[in-house]
Amino acid sequence: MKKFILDLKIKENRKLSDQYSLIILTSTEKLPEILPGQFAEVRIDGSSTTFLRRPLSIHYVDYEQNELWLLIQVVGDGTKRLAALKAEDSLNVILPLGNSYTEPETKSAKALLVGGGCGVAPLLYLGAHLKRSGFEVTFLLGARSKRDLLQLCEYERFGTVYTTTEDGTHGEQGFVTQHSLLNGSNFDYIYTCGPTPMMKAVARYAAKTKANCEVSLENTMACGIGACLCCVTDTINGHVCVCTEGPVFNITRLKWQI
Amino acid sequence: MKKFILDLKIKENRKLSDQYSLIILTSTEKLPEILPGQFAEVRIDGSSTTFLRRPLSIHYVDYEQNELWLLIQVVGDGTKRLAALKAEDSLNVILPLGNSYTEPETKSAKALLVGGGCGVAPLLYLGAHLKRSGFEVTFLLGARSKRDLLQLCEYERFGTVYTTTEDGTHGEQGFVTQHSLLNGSNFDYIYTCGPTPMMKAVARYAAKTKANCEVSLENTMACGIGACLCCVTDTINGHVCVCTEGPVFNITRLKWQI
Amino acid sequence: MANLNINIGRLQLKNPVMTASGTFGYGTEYSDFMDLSRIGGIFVKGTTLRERQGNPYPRMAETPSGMLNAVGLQNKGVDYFINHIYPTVKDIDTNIIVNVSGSTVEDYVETAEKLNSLEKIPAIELNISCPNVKEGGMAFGTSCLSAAQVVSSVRRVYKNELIVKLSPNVTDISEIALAVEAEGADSVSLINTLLGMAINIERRKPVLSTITGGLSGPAVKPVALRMVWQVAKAVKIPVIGLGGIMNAADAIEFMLAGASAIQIGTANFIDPTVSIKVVDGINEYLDRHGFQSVTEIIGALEI
Amino acid sequence: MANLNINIGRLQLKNPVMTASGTFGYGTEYSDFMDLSRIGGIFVKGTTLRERQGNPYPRMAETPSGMLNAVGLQNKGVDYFINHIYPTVKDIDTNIIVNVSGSTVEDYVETAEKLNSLEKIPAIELNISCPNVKEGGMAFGTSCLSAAQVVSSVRRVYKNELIVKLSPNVTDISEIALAVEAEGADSVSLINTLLGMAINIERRKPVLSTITGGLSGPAVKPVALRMVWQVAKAVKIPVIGLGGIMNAADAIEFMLAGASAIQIGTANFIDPTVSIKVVDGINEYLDRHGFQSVTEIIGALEI
Ligand SMILES: Cc1cc2nc3c(=O)[nH]c(=O)nc-3n(C[C@H](O)[C@H](O)[C@H](O)COP(=O)(O)OP(=O)(O)OC[C@H]3O[C@@H](n4cnc5c(N)ncnc54)[C@H](O)[C@@H]3O)c2cc1C
Ligand SMILES: Cc1cc2nc3c(=O)[nH]c(=O)nc-3n(C[C@H](O)[C@H](O)[C@H](O)COP(=O)(O)OP(=O)(O)OC[C@H]3O[C@@H](n4cnc5c(N)ncnc54)[C@H](O)[C@@H]3O)c2cc1C
Ligand SMILES: Cc1cc2nc3c(=O)[nH]c(=O)nc-3n(C[C@H](O)[C@H](O)[C@H](O)COP(=O)(O)O)c2cc1C
Ligand SMILES: Cc1cc2nc3c(=O)[nH]c(=O)nc-3n(C[C@H](O)[C@H](O)[C@H](O)COP(=O)(O)O)c2cc1C
Ligand code: FES
Ligand code: FES
Repeated sequence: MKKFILDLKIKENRKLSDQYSLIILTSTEKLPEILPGQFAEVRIDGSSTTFLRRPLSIHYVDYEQNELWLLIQVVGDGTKRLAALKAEDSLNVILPLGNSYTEPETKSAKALLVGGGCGVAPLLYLGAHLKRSGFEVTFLLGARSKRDLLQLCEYERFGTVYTTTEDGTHGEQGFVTQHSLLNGSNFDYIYTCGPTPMMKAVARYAAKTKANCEVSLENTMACGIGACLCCVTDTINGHVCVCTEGPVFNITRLKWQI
Repeated sequence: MKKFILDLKIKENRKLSDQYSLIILTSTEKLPEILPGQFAEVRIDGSSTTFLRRPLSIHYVDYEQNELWLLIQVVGDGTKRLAALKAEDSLNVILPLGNSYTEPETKSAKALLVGGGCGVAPLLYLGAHLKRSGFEVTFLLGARSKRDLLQLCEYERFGTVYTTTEDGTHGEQGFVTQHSLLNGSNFDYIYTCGPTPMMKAVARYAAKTKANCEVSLENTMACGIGACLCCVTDTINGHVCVCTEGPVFNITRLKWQI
Repeated sequence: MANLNINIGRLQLKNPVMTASGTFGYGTEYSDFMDLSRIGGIFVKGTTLRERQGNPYPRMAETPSGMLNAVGLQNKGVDYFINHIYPTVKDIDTNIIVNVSGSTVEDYVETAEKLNSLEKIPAIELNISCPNVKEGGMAFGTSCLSAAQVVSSVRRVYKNELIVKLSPNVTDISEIALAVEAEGADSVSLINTLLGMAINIERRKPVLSTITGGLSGPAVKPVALRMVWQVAKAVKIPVIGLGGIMNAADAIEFMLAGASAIQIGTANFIDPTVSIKVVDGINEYLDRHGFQSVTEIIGALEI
Repeated sequence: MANLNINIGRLQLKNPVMTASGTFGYGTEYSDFMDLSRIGGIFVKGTTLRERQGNPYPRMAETPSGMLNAVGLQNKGVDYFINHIYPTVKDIDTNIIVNVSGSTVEDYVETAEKLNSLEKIPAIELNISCPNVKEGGMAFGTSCLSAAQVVSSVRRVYKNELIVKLSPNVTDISEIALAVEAEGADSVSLINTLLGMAINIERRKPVLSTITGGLSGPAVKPVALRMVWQVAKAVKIPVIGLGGIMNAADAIEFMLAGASAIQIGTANFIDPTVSIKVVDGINEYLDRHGFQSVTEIIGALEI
């Protein structure tokens, strides 16, 4: 897929909670084709401590509105600057980067999308894609507390939403992998993104239930386009770049101890 | 004089022209005593290429309104950030720094204040001081063009204002030192600030007319408080720091070839 | 429009702007963003005799105005390059230069020998910052003796333009430059990365899997510029300058200090089109100052 | 509130945070902003046997995340220090350490000897990054031989705590550290500035009057940290770490890498109260991680 460097315009920067912001970007030109699971490398301007671009998942693309959504969790100065951007400001992005989640091969497949923390970001766009392709979509979203479960109504547009919170303020109390849903139902495809321990637990569950499982890995990236080889993960084929051969990996390719 | 590190609040940031901005700062507490000719070291936030503070003259202090004025000429990223600050933003400053212009010793002395470009900045506050002390104040302000002659009405509050512009769009055409005023009148004290070639020309005139002459030197500064010894100028007493023994120097102390 | 052509020995460049090894992949990674034929050359990834997996993750740490990397020369080996990559890059209308790395003198020699035969590879760049495994892991480029040894051995087998890339982690870089010049290097490039380190204080562990790594980016520019100036004064062969170049002004600093051409590394990550902007910026500078040719500014620093 | 006390040999510090020579004047420049007695020590300006005018203007250039300086040891000489400055600083309730610089071994020795007698100067820091005028201007600290020579000569006359400040412009800094340890240095501090350069491209001239100058600030931190780690592994005497420390997290990195104490230099210019904030930040870190004493984090890096 052809990659672009674009100066997108901020249409809205919505503070969703203390830590999270939703940036809605638009462009005078039609946004390029982007697949679910892909990401962007965003230039941070005006931060004296941020030197490199920051990788951010494509949260959602609305081609009708010509909108691209990013979900930002503020963890350091770079994401803080992003959360402080105002409508009409511009943001320099390189996209679309990386591979994407793959659709199930059989149309009747049941898909479970498991996200934790900021890892829910790519799942919205993935859910939309899967629903459009006719799959039954179930979301299982986990967070520390109710206020970290963001915009559930958006996910509800594309599937059934189950939640867990660590403090029990929303959905079932505990971690996503402890949700009762996982006892009863059987899913053919499980897609997950979030903290590594969570993804490993999900991978374990998938292995047990013989579901196909794709995870989206994070990594420290310098270029995002396969040029620097800084972002490797160890696979059965040796070191591969997360920014080009990932961020999405089928767990069978990883060397995780699960 | 005791120095302070203060977080001042921007009351107004007025764009005076393409290149110049007037920043009006205020504080919840009473501003400290500041003398004419002194400067501040201003921290620049949110610039990825600016590391050190920037020295800026005190343009004016209005104790009644508890206001401190800075006149900014945008020349690089640091001053660009300053010009982009908005009302309510805060600005971290260290002040008051450096020595100050000295008042004439005889009450009847006639004072000429010669400024060029951004060098007009400290002269406003100096003029106000001199007028309050009962001296007759004349300003001679030079600029490239009319639009670079800023806020003349402010200077008019404290003395007679003459101007030169290089393109003849305001006042006499030419450089300040070519102004006809200098042929007729005789001044006892000449204070000047601006580009070095201009100050040298003013110093020559002062030497010729046997006027007392003080110039305000620029220099590359790292600390602004006499700790780093980066900002020296050569004087008859050897290398001295412009940030503590200056920025104001009597020309008799400098080793200028005039 | 000034004349931007420049020669580095027998290497003819349409302009002095090239991209640095390890930061520009094989060029093709950047072809979506820019016309690769507009730059003077592309230094491709560090290539070794045999495939290397490189170092474990994490390999990167951001630092003030720079980054540390510990990639560790991951590449599929010179044969793979010749058979699979060379065919995809040989028709790019610019100089494709292979950065040759190794762990022993023999490694370098064999790799250089294999590249000798490739028609569209006009030069190699010997990366002598690699640890010499037979000498306790000291980098070849940190002593005159081992630097000279590897260069003279490669020189014997390699017929095209031989660029030797110097390590900045030395007391006196001009001494090393003179040593490799004496052994027949056609030109030198500098600097490679400065050895640095970062610690994650919450985990009390080094950030990089290898503990230390190579520092690059604008943070190192003042050091790189100083070394280019020192080396350009010392040697007679052309000098290629790099280290922290982010824009045309930086590139011009290196040329004034004595570099005949420059490479852009880390800056590509922040702006993949930066090299084109540097070409345009140099041209604008030459025009503004009334220079007819870029050769006029090489070493034109007034002291 | 953890215990922040630390000893560097016989030098007792109330906490490991000190300010670096040349960046904090004589301390008094900062007394309007902070309580000087809250930090562990103050390293005063480079002091030489005789008055020095330093280098001509310009002496400073800003660089990405750092600065170059070419002050050139401007100071009024050791006698002036003893007679006029010492009386004004001796009652500051912290360690006042004099940074001793020179152009010949004899200079260092005489200066150290004079400082020996000052009751309230518990230590000197030998700045061996100065050019050795008798040896063609190579810095003392860039060869084991000349470093050892100056240290052994000073050691013979100086009875209090002798800290030797190492130059980073070397191939192998631990070698130099071992050499000065062998000659009786009580501790080492590192790093001094990296040699760098900047050019004004519009004027085609070096920015600094001396062409090259010393690079400091966060840009050098990764290099400084790496060197502190290497030296701390090599020597048995305490190590004082510095180079680019801007905040408590940076300071903790140096301590985890093996520094028993740290110095803050360039950061003072941006925030004159930074040293106090670093003291508080270290304390907060120790509490958060359940350490009783700051000594527990020295060299506590897990590899
Ligand atoms: C493929 C991918 C998709 C991502 N999607 C999102 C998303 O949709 N929303 C979101 O908020 N975050 C996302 N992240 C994480 C995001 O990139 C980091 O949170 C961000 O880079 C931190 O920048 P900072 O300047 O705010 O924090 P820093 O102050 O730089 O660091 C804070 C923390 O972030 C980590 N970090 C720093 N730089 C990077 C980097 N280049 N890559 C990865 N981690 C880093 C550090 O280790 C540290 O723990 C994604 C990361 C990857 C690799
Ligand atoms: C005592 C004093 C009073 C001053 N008063 C004013 C004033 O009232 N208003 C005003 O607009 N400017 C004033 N200046 C000049 C002002 O400090 C510089 O224009 C400013 O530092 C440039 O910063 P920058 O980041 O915008 O530009 P940069 O991109 O840093 O540089 C642009 C130009 O400014 C010069 N410069 C950079 N840093 C410094 C520094 N630390 N000290 C001096 N020059 C520098 C550079 O040589 C370059 O030519 C004063 C300078 C001094 C020393
Ligand atoms: C991620 C990365 C990988 C690199 N790989 C190599 C390499 O394989 N061979 C080599 O000689 N230099 C390598 N370098 C060094 C660069 O080519 C260059 O010398 C250095 O980064 C300084 O230039 P810069 O500051 O412009 O990046 C690498 C640098 C980076 C950042
Ligand atoms: C303006 C300036 C003057 C300095 N003068 C001296 C000096 O006289 N003696 C010395 O040993 N180091 C001197 N240094 C080096 C510092 O003490 C310190 O080693 C170096 O700046 C690295 O630390 P930093 O990055 O925290 O500044 C000076 C540094 C600066 C910036
Ligand atoms: S981030 Fe550069 S290769 Fe992946
Ligand atoms: S700027 Fe530091 S002494 Fe003047």
